[in-house]
Amino acid sequence: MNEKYLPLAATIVVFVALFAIGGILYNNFVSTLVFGDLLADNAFVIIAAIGTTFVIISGGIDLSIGSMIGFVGVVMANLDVVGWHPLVSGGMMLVFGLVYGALVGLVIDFCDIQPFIVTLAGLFLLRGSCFMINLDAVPIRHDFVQDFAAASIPLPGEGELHSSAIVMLIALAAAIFIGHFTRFGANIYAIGGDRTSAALMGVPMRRTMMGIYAMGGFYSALGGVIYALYTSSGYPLAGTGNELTAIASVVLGGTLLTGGVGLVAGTLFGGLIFGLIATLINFNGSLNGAWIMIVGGVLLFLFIVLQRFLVGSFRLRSAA
Amino acid sequence: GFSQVGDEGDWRPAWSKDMQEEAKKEGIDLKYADAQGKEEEQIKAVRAFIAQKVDAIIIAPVVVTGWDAVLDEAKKAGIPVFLADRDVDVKDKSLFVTRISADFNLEGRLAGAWTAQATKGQANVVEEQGTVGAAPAIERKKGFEAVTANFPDIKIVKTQSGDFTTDGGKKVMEAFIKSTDNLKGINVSFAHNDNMQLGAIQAMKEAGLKPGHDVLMVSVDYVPAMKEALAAGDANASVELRSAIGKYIYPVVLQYLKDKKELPKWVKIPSDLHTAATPLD
Amino acid sequence: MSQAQTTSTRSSSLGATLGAIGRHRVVWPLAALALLFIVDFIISPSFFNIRIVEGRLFGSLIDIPYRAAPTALVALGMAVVIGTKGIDLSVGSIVAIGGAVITWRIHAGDPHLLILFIALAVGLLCGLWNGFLVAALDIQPIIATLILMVSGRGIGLMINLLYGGTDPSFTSPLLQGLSTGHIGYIPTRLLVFVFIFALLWTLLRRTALGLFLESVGGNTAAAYLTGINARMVIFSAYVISGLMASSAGVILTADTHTSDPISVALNIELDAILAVVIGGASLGGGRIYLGMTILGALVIQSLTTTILTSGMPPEYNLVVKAVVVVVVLLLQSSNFRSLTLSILARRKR
Amino acid sequence: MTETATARIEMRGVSKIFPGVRALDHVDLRLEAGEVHALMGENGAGKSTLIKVLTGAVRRDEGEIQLDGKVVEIGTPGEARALGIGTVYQEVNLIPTMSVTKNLTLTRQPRKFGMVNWREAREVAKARLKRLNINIDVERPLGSYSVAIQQLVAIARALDDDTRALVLDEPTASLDANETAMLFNIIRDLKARGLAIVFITHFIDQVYQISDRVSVLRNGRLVGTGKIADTPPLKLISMMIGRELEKTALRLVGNAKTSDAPVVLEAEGLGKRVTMQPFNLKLRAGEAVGLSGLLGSGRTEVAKLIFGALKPDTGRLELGGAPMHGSSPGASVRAGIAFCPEDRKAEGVVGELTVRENIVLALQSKRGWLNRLSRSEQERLAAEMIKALGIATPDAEKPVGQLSGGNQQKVILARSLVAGPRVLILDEPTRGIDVGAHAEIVTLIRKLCGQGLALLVASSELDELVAVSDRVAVLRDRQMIGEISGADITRDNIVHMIAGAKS
Ligand SMILES: Nc1ncnc2c1ncn2[C@@H]1O[C@H](COP(=O)(O)OP(=O)(O)OP(=O)(O)O)[C@@H](O)[C@H]1O
Ligand SMILES: Nc1ncnc2c1ncn2[C@@H]1O[C@H](COP(=O)(O)OP(=O)(O)OP(=O)(O)O)[C@@H](O)[C@H]1O
Ligand SMILES: [Mg+2]
Ligand SMILES: [Mg+2]
Repeated sequence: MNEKYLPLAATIVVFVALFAIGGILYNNFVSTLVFGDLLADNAFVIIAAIGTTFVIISGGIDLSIGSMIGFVGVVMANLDVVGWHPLVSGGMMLVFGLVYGALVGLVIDFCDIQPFIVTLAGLFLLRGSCFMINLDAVPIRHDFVQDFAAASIPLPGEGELHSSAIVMLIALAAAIFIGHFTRFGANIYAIGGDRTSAALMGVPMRRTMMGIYAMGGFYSALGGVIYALYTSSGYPLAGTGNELTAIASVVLGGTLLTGGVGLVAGTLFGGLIFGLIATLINFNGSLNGAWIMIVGGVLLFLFIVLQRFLVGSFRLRSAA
Repeated sequence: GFSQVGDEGDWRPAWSKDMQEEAKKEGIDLKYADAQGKEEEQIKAVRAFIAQKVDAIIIAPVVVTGWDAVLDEAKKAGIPVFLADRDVDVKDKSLFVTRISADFNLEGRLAGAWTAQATKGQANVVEEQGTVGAAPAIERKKGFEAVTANFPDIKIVKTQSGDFTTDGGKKVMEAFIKSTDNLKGINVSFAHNDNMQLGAIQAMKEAGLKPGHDVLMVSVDYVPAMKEALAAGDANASVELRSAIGKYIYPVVLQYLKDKKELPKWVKIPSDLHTAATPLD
Repeated sequence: MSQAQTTSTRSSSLGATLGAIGRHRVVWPLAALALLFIVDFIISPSFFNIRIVEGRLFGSLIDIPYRAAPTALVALGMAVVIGTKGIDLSVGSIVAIGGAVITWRIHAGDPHLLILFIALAVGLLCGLWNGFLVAALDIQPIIATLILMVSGRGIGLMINLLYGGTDPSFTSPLLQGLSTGHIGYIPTRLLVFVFIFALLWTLLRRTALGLFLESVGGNTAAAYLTGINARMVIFSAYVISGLMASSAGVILTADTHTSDPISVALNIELDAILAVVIGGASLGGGRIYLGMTILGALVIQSLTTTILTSGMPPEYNLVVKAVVVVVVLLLQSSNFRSLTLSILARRKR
Repeated sequence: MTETATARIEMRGVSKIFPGVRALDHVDLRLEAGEVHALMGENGAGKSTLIKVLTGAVRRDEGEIQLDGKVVEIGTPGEARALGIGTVYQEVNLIPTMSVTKNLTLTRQPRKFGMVNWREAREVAKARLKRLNINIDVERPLGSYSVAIQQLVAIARALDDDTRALVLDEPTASLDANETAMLFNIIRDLKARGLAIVFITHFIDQVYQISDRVSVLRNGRLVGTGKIADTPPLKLISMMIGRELEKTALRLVGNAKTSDAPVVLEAEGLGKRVTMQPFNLKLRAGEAVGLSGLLGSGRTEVAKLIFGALKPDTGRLELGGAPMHGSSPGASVRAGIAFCPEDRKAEGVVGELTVRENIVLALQSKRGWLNRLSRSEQERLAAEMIKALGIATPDAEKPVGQLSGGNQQKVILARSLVAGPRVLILDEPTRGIDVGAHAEIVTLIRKLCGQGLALLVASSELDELVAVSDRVAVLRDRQMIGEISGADITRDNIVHMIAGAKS
């Protein structure tokens, strides 16, 4: 097996093992219902995380994901009040995400400021803008929201593939295409592998950096749209802390934070593992807040160690 | 299944604990899920309850909006839903059975009424808000303002967010002290929860002011530390938000599961105002 | 890293002189600080007054370092970790655990001096754990420290339960003295800070540890080949960060004399990282600027103080913070400066 | 070669100032189509900067560039590439984490329906490498190959079909004689096809082998341009260094007989599965042992196994008669072994640290973290080394990453010397070092040997090995196949031994 697929394989193994453990511990766990819910419930974070995967592969980071999710929802809800169709306002927010991201990329490249800080400022700015728009949670009442929630493809068993999961899978496919079958995608990996060299090899830095963050912005805005439809509301505190979940999903999916190495597909499973941890804790149903945090940390630790161990042993096997 | 908001402050953990203990007493098998203050976690939890086919679901919603879809799923699965604490904003009120809770708005109003009464309608108030955008912060502020609006001489001169924390309350009060030249002309400090008020008390003491004396201190929650502060005269009033409300909630749920009788959409749990004169009950 | 300065621009002669001044690291954070002070002065003309209240100095100029001290401590530890190309997200959790342990031991009746050391030992232990994950298991720092970040506050809550947890407040003349007391006219906390800073500075700059940390952060493979035990060096960085976080924890916990694991030191890791970056260090590692980090922490605290005293509605806090951060960063960027200069020059013509 | 009215490339009055350094001072350079133009100069003379200006990697302060008579604005390397200027930069500037295919085709991948056609890209990559006689798995990450292979890949990358001018910055520094010969054949071929070729090197004889004209830079200024046929080597060298080269220290013969000196280091059956077959090696005090072999024969591995940077799984190592316990660079450094790695960018310099800090690093690591060298001591050592090795830097506080390539190499050497080792292991020690410095370093090495230092030198430069070694150990296919000592050490003998069993 090609070296670069090892972390992905390890992540998938960990995910399957975790699912199996859930099945052993709890009734009704291994079912398409749980699986369908898992995909749908985590769709918005995973979508945002997919965009972040590119940012991280390029050696950067995006901390404004959570705020973007909140901001998109708040704007959509307020536009709903004045009668906009969610698809229109959602589409507008996607464009906003794209433009906003491009601007962030421009600042990072032109002013040579570290992505961590620029996007941290973005986090404050977008969240602060939510508060300035309004403080209350605003419902989105348009019928489309219900139609969207109802749309689904039935899975064998009781489960169904919800619309948000479908959007996520399409977004993933698009990302895989961009990452692996375009010149732009290859340029992203090059910048992450060695920025100076990439510039010397003729990678158009400004354009590519803007493209990378524009994608990041687009995907987190899409995550925000899905979240808004999913909760049929805009809430200024929505998405708080999601940036860490998204980044952790990316890393758990085998992408290196130092850049240059990683696969978008890994992010899907990284995100699902996080979702699965939450589901397991919910199924257990006797943990209070303190235990949830502790168990969450312990599980995270176990998966990382297991994943490392698997990658190591795969590597040995392929070397032998 | 019981889906709690999170563990912030002193009040919620106490409530969660009470819910779990009361459930044991009543012989209920309670699945407890803590959403850590996040709506999406809560929706996940409710979905997990549905997948596990529980008999009833109690939700203390993080946010009022966004419940239509998931409550619809619960309804389809034939699981009745009860709300505790906050309300939800759904089109179809039949999606949940009833709401059993206190009223944030009322708490704010009680605090406002107390302020009006204690100051005879003349006060300059500094306000320590809760987390920006959080429902209790919004509602308590609205409630307080709804009452004080009737008194033209009650003015909120400074307001800042202390994030519902002691530390935040202390920092905000320090800033107030500085920007108002040692709280000159300030009569009342209204905090959206006790933790912030306790922080504010510390800040005032450190600046050489006498809380409860120079400035009247009113807040919400009535946690144990506040009882002491009231007893010591450092604070003047706190609106109780009962945490031992399992005994109010479970009977309603069990009754409904038995006879499926329609209930009014809001079963209120009373809030009490405790003042320095009546600190220990 | 910057072998080729791909983006350097031709500078005008004015730009060149300004650039020469601007190149000095310390200038732009100082400019930002000065700017904030000017704004403060406009908002409240009494900003610079220092009075003596109840036998100690009182006023914004004292209050800013006073409030910045805990963040600055955490940021110093963070600077060390960032110097090794790492990051420590768990500092807030370490503060929370430390606070819970202090309260627990006080309720258990331990001597308070002992508790001080126990609290530091807790930080040490947390640092050891993070260091173990990063250095021994080779887990990426952001994920390794995320583990403690996620679970630490839960651990704090569990410790609170050890003594019932209903009343997590305490009184301790020793600890509170360290935090909110004053010696002579000067707040004790500032003296404590200076003491710890001196210790850290000595540890880094009077031994070769600082050089080792920076070389490992700059090029791990090269450092390893000169015989430096890269693992141990990385390990030590997390231990230092843990200790710094727990000493900040002592100050923060004693400040409110309660244990509030959920919300104490919330987002302190972000402020600490911000301080390090405003101080001119790169998250790519390789350099540790201790003094500059303190300056960064002061900038952030002045900003917070300005916002709190300004009387602005709290809804605007974050946006203002964002704008100020962006302005500070743009000032530090030479490209941006020359762009604005050239635009200004064109206007004039 | 014919001088036409319009040159392929003409650079006029190019200047560049870095903080504290005038790297280029009104330099003119004229490149004709179909010529190989050598660019010579001491370390730090400004050669790399000049070509970086040409390719848009460094923004110039003054001057203009013409391509085929038209003034062009080249703002980025991408634009230079699009204009048909192919470049191999001095440090192997490719992406180690990406596969060889991706490196070779980056920004110019073949596409089908807007989609990158990886299958075709693979074929293109293979074909390009084949022209250079390399046959490797193009799907593996580039970083898993040796520096030499990476260098060849970089050259292959610069040779696109539409290339009009080719810039090679020290392409032969890490190539052995065979690859160099092969590269020269390709260059001649390209020249015949009318390309203008800039060739930077520190190997004087290579200049005479391949180039038509030569330009010499000194301290950022153009000293002169001329036909190579009219420029004898001694004149060239004195142009470069601005004075006569006092002693032609290049060929140091008369190797000292030291076979009765005590054995300082002894490896017995040291080896590592897959990487290197077990070998025996003895180093005596005052002796210099060379390691020779083709690229990939395992020279670097031998050096790293002895130093402990690679963990051996068989055999043992004795230092001064006492067995070494455990193998790690740390233990080796403390025991008195120092190592200069071949890949200066990845394993050598710490770019952010200053020259001073880089120089004292190994000594400091030997003394341990508690026993810090005082600042004045550090400054003294740095100043001493800057002087001894002629490191061109405005001062000791400049970040090493901003020095020219050759000067970085000297800093690494200085670092090992300062540590005062008993055994010094040098892997490609003179890669990219100019003639003057080269001679000085060789003299220095001999002097150190005279003081009882045992030296192990891995090098692809046979002349260098012949010049410095008392013995040469020859490697082939990760196996030590024999030793040559004393007067038998000649180019021919080594080449024969390497080739010997092969035929
Ligand atoms: N990015 C940079 N920042 C500051 N100074 C630089 C930078 N790049 C090069 N220099 C300086 O410019 C001068 C010329 O360097 P250059 O790399 O062109 O030398 P060179 O002739 O290629 O030397 P070598 O033979 O060692 O490769 C040196 O003094 C170097 O220190
Ligand atoms: N001609 C070749 N074809 C394929 N792979 C090669 C070739 N030459 C070298 N390699 C690969 O290059 C890698 C590095 O080899 P090694 O480090 O042993 O080289 P070396 O003997 O030290 O030579 P040098 O240091 O001069 O490059 C090995 O992984 C080897 O497989
Ligand atoms: Mg050069
Ligand atoms: Mg080698």
